[in-house]
Amino acid sequence: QDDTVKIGFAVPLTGDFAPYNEVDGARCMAEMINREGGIGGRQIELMVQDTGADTQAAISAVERFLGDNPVAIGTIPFSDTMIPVAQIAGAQGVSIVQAQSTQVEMHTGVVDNFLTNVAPDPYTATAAANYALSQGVKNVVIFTSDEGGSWSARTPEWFAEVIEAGGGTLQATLNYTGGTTDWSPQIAELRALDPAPDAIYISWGVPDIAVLIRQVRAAGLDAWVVGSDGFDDPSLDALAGEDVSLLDRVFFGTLAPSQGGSKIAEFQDACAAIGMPVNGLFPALGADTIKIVAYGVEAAGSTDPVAVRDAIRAADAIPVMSVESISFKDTSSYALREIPVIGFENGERKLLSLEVPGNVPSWP
Amino acid sequence: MLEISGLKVFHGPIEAVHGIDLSVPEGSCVALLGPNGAGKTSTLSAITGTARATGTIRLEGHDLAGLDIEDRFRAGISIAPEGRRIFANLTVFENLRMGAATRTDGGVERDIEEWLSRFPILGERRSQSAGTLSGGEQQMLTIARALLSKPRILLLDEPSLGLAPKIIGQVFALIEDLRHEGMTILLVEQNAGAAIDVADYVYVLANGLVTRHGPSEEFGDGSGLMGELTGVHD
Amino acid sequence: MRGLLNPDQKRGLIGSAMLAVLILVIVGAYVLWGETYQARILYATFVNLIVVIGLQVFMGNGNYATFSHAAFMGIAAYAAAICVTPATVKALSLPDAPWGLNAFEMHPVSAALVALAITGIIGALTGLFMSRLTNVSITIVSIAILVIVHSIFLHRTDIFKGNQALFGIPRVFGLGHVTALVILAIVAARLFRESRLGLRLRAVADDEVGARAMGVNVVRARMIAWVASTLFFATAGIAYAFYLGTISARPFYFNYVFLTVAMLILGGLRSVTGAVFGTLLISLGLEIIRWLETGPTLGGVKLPEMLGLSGLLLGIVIVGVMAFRPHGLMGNREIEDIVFRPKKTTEISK
Amino acid sequence: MDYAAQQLLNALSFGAEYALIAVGLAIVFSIMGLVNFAHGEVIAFGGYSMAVVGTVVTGNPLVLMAAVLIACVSVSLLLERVAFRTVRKADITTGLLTAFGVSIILQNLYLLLGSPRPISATQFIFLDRTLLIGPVHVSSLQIYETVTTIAAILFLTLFLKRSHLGIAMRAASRDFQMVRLCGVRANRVVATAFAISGLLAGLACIFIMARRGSVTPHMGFDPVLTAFIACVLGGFGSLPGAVLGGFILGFLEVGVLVLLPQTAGGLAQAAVFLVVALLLFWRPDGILTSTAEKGDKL
Amino acid sequence: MLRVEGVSKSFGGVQAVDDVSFTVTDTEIHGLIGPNGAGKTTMINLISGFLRPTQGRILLEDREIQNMPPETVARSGIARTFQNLRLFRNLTVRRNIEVAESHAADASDPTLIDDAIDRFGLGPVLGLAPDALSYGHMRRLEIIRALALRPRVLLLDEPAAGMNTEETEELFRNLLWLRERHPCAILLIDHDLKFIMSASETLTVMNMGRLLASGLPQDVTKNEEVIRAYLGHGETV
Ligand SMILES: Nc1ncnc2c1ncn2[C@@H]1O[C@H](COP(=O)(O)OP(=O)(O)OP(=O)(O)O)[C@@H](O)[C@H]1O
Ligand SMILES: Nc1ncnc2c1ncn2[C@@H]1O[C@H](COP(=O)(O)OP(=O)(O)OP(=O)(O)O)[C@@H](O)[C@H]1O
Ligand SMILES: [Mg+2]
Ligand SMILES: [Mg+2]
Repeated sequence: QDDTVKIGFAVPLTGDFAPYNEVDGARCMAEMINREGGIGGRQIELMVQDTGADTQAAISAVERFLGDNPVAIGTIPFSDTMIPVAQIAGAQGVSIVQAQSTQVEMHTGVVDNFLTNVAPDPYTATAAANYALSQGVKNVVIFTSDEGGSWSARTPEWFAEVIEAGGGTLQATLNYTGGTTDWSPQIAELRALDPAPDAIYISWGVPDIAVLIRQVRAAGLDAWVVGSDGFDDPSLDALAGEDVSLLDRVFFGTLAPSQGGSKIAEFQDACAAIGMPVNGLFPALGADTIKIVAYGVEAAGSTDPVAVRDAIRAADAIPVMSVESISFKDTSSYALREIPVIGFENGERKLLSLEVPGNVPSWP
Repeated sequence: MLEISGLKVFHGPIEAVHGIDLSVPEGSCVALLGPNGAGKTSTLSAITGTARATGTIRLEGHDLAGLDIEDRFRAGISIAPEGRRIFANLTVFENLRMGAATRTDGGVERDIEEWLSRFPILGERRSQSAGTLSGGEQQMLTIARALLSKPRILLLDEPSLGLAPKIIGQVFALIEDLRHEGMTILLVEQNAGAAIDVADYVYVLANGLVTRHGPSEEFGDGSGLMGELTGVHD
Repeated sequence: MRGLLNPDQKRGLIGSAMLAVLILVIVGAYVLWGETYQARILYATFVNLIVVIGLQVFMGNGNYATFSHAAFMGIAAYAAAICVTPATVKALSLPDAPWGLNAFEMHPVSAALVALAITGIIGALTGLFMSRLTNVSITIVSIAILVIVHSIFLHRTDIFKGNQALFGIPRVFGLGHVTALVILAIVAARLFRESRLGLRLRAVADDEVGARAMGVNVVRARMIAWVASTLFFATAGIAYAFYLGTISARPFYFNYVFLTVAMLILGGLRSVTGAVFGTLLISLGLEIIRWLETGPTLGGVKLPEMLGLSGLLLGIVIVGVMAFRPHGLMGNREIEDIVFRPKKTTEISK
Repeated sequence: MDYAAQQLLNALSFGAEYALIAVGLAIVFSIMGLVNFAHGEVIAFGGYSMAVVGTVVTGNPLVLMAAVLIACVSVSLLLERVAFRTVRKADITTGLLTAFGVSIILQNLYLLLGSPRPISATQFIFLDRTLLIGPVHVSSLQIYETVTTIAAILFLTLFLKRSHLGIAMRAASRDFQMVRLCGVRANRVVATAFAISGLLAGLACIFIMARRGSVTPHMGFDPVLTAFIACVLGGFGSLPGAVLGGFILGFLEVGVLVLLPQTAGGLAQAAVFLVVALLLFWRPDGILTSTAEKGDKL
Repeated sequence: MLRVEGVSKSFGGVQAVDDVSFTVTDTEIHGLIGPNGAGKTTMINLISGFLRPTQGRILLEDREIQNMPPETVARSGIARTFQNLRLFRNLTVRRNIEVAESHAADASDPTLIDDAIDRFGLGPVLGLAPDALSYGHMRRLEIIRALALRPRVLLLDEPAAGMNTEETEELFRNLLWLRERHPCAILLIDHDLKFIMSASETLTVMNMGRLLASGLPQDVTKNEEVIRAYLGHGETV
């Protein structure tokens, strides 16, 4: 009976998590599909509401969306929001589809109606560690912080676990808080290590990361600086503008290939061409959300949210924007994808490895 | 020198002075007497520009309406206000420098020294912070600060407040001296006798209106005045 | 000489009754005409209202700027959540919890009482500090409390899960419960404000030296008000956890602090009525802005989408109120002062 | 040994940055009793101006530095005019809350007009060179910052003690109207204070940008919070107090990082705040505030 | 009632009070005069607990009070006013009084304050804020507020300041009424000689922190030293 496919986004357009919202990419992809005639004639309609970082605001926005019978909903990518939102949406059978939610706790079976386009953090950590090992890394130092939940606290530990399993050593664990602009105390600790570390690992984002890289190099340390999806932001590439060599020994595991010439880069160009610019990895991944939902609606032949979810989970391969295809068949809540490890050459991104790691440490 | 006519003064919605005329001729000392709440301070506030007022106030023929507080001061109106508004966090010396803040001539330091020797107790406390001075010391500081700008007209709001008799004597002697030097003074006082003594002309204010005015001789030693003021209050 | 309540407190009860009627009218309107999602907004508003009223008790009467309320709310929310969540769920959500925290469960009422007690005790301990400090130091130490508590929430992930969700809390509260609590809070805050202690604290706020000369034990007055206000925050925290079913450390930090402080300021810190009006107005205002942001069609005109306005507006409200009504909408007045316009006006002109 | 020397130096440089920001807060506080939480947003404004001028006009670092300083001074003056003038007579709490409001407005403006993500502006990075003094690494930035802070505090102390304007500034903090009654254009006095504070924010901005190389809407919040705490710790309104407080916090932060076992690393900030709370319990009015008894006097 | 024994107080270099002793007996009005800066206000600050003496003892009915905090002193029966007013600006006049009344040492005379309000003419302004009062009214409010503590000793720091002769006389009558109604000792500082001479039963004179003379008013004012230091030769009593 519905001639539109409604998708709600109760997301942070402002506040601390604003850089991680997926709305721009979702909008652009919806626009592209709609221009091509929609999903089997059905137009996609996005409902967007800014929630800042506030769970309550997200929940009430979602409740309002639910009145309009959406197929799926995206929200603040933190479990304290996603769980209650999923519970409320679940009463109506609606799924939460997150473009970027890598944290592990959503996959422990707390809620059933949860899907995310990407693979959990242990996978990115493992892929990065595997590449590090292949480069002969032995001694590593990890930087942890409780501020980013398990992403910033546990991901480094998984990285270290894989390194140790591969014959390396965890030399030290250092702590930091967000907003650090002077890493000299930590760097002094690094310099006091003997032997000097081969790599340091940190799951965090710019601008702090850029500062860290700069200061590590200025202190004469040439250890690899390794990270995760938080590194995947255009402002990291800007470091090359100062000195290309700054990025020489930097790499990170991320959610989808984002180097020049990748599908994401193409998508961003295409969006810019139709006047809907999409900056950064997270916003771009919103396009995958739209593609997944579109596939589900098409396959189920209806906009009934439960039918759509079942169709999505049953599929062997769902075509998405960022890679050829993904599947939820074995995992039910996350897309097990090939994890790209990206580094730099002369300041340009370069895909270093792409694998579905088989040696992921056990995670809850 | 100072001509006031039809002056009404307001504190928010309250009208404290209900239309008074008053004049302070050049070189004279005019006393403004009256019970608590009569509107004396309010009148002075209207002159300095710190209270909202209607009516005209002229200084040497120039209407003060529209002039800022600072400009009125620069036009030559200086006040030693009620309640000793010394700058508590500044030293005695710095307070005096504030009094001379608008002066550009070189004699400021010398004048400050002169005042400090006129009130020796202040001289002893020149680098004490003014907030910890005794009440009377603060009062002296207020007067000295007001005079350091070499004003054309000096407004004194109860200068004898809180001063010991001996110092009161000195203050009134000082007022007398100033008058002889040609300073124009508008004096608000509770100490009617002493005020009438130094003043040339007296206004009596009650409930926001001038109830009586005339040359000071008409008021004798002020004792006649007392009866008039009794019961006016409230 | 005196009955149970002094005359001002009796007036306060009348005022509270009026505010209670206002609250009930709002709830009634929702029941009659509201949509489901509005229940949640109303609930959140009422939780905020309890917090803001609690702020009025210490911050308003004492005229201190404090920022630790979110911490106390968090403490109570976690305490209640950990006590009330069934052990089977906690085995999943808190597998590594120490001290057998994941091996017991309590009735919601006992859980709430435990949470109140724990918050009260922590309130009393911090109160030992707070009551002995002076103005700006109180602000700093309140920030310190907020940061310390938040760090502990983040760091002890085995107990609090940090920025991850602590889920599975039975959702035992509904709109009815929180409405009752709000009314209770209003009455309690009014009685406190008009009590001797409240009066003393307000005197201290005006002139500490003067107040001490009149026999006011400043430390004691601050201490009692501080602990009392933490109990309001605790109540709000419990209500938050019991309704949402999922909590994390995230909401109990600066953003929430600013929001609630803005609510108190808009209404006017000095009066309980102000706290109520400020909260209701900002909550309503934010809802309207959220709706306007999305670019709705208004009278046939499609408005542009302006996402992200709400934060801006919040700031403008604070600055505007401070500039034009430094004492907030209500100043020193309570609702009955406006409704009755009494002869002995208690309005203070400044 | 080298390690200890290195960390000591780090603590000094942390302290210098906090002190520089703290002095900017203290000067406004000592003049008008305003706890200017929006100082951080003034710093961020400098950063955004730099980003804009840097892309649109020129990348010349000297021009950019001038642009940052001018931008910070102007916005500081503007804030005084539109937001803080109206609360001049109000008590500390009112002023503090107004400043919070201003800070929220500016952050959201940056967010709406700029972007929630970092915008890079790296022209000042060259200031940050690593020098080797014996075995110890010193950042040239640390040296510039320490020198600037010391120069600023010396200049300001002299200015406030000796100059007419400086004395009038201090007077205005107690009785604004009385300052006007002394013929001093008090609005200008206050504006000067804000201009100085803006200038200090501009200097801090240059150093921060030299480190971060990018600007974000919330970049001012953390350092200003720390600086605010430094001010109170040292004795609010006292310039030397602000500097002392800044250095204490620098040492505390590095000390905690070094001494706290890494397993408790998440509690570093908590530990710093705990020490601050204890220090304040010991000296509620700050360390450098005189303990002279006042009785009932002011 | 109140005994000051060898009390000294110095602030840095300034010796504000220097070895002063005197006694205020049960219901007397005890005048305390002296030149500006003599240490009178400091004396009141010492007695009321706002300052700690560097030396000496202060006893209220044989109980040492010099180390008590101000609020304890106030509750044990010593109330004061301030030379520079310290009213609660955001409380109405009535509530200003209630703050003190809630610490009243004894409540045996419930109508005392109402009567005092009538007597001092504050009835019509009870609902106003102190800021809206004239200076004279504020001073009266300070006295009633102190009285509301039902003190055994009332310390008045220049209560007549800012009042004219008539008003001062009225204040004088009011003080006598007050003591009649609520018997207590009153330590009275003022510079209005006529007022202080007619009000005090005992007069103590301080100068430069030291006790200059103490005794019956008429004797004290004949003292050459007192005349030189305080009165000046031009003034007559
Ligand atoms: N800020 C104010 N707000 C409201 N009313 C005020 C204010 N200042 C003065 N008033 C009122 O205005 C009237 C005149 O007060 P004013 O201070 O001018 O009297 P005064 O003659 O100087 O008295 P005093 O001898 O007590 O100083 C009084 O009734 C007073 O209550
Ligand atoms: N807190 C303080 N710090 C430093 N000096 C002080 C302090 N309090 C008082 N003094 C000094 O002690 C001396 C005595 O002051 P006090 O206020 O007791 O005088 P007083 O007798 O009350 O004089 P007045 O009649 O003028 O009010 C004064 O010289 C004053 O400057
Ligand atoms: Mg007056
Ligand atoms: Mg005195």
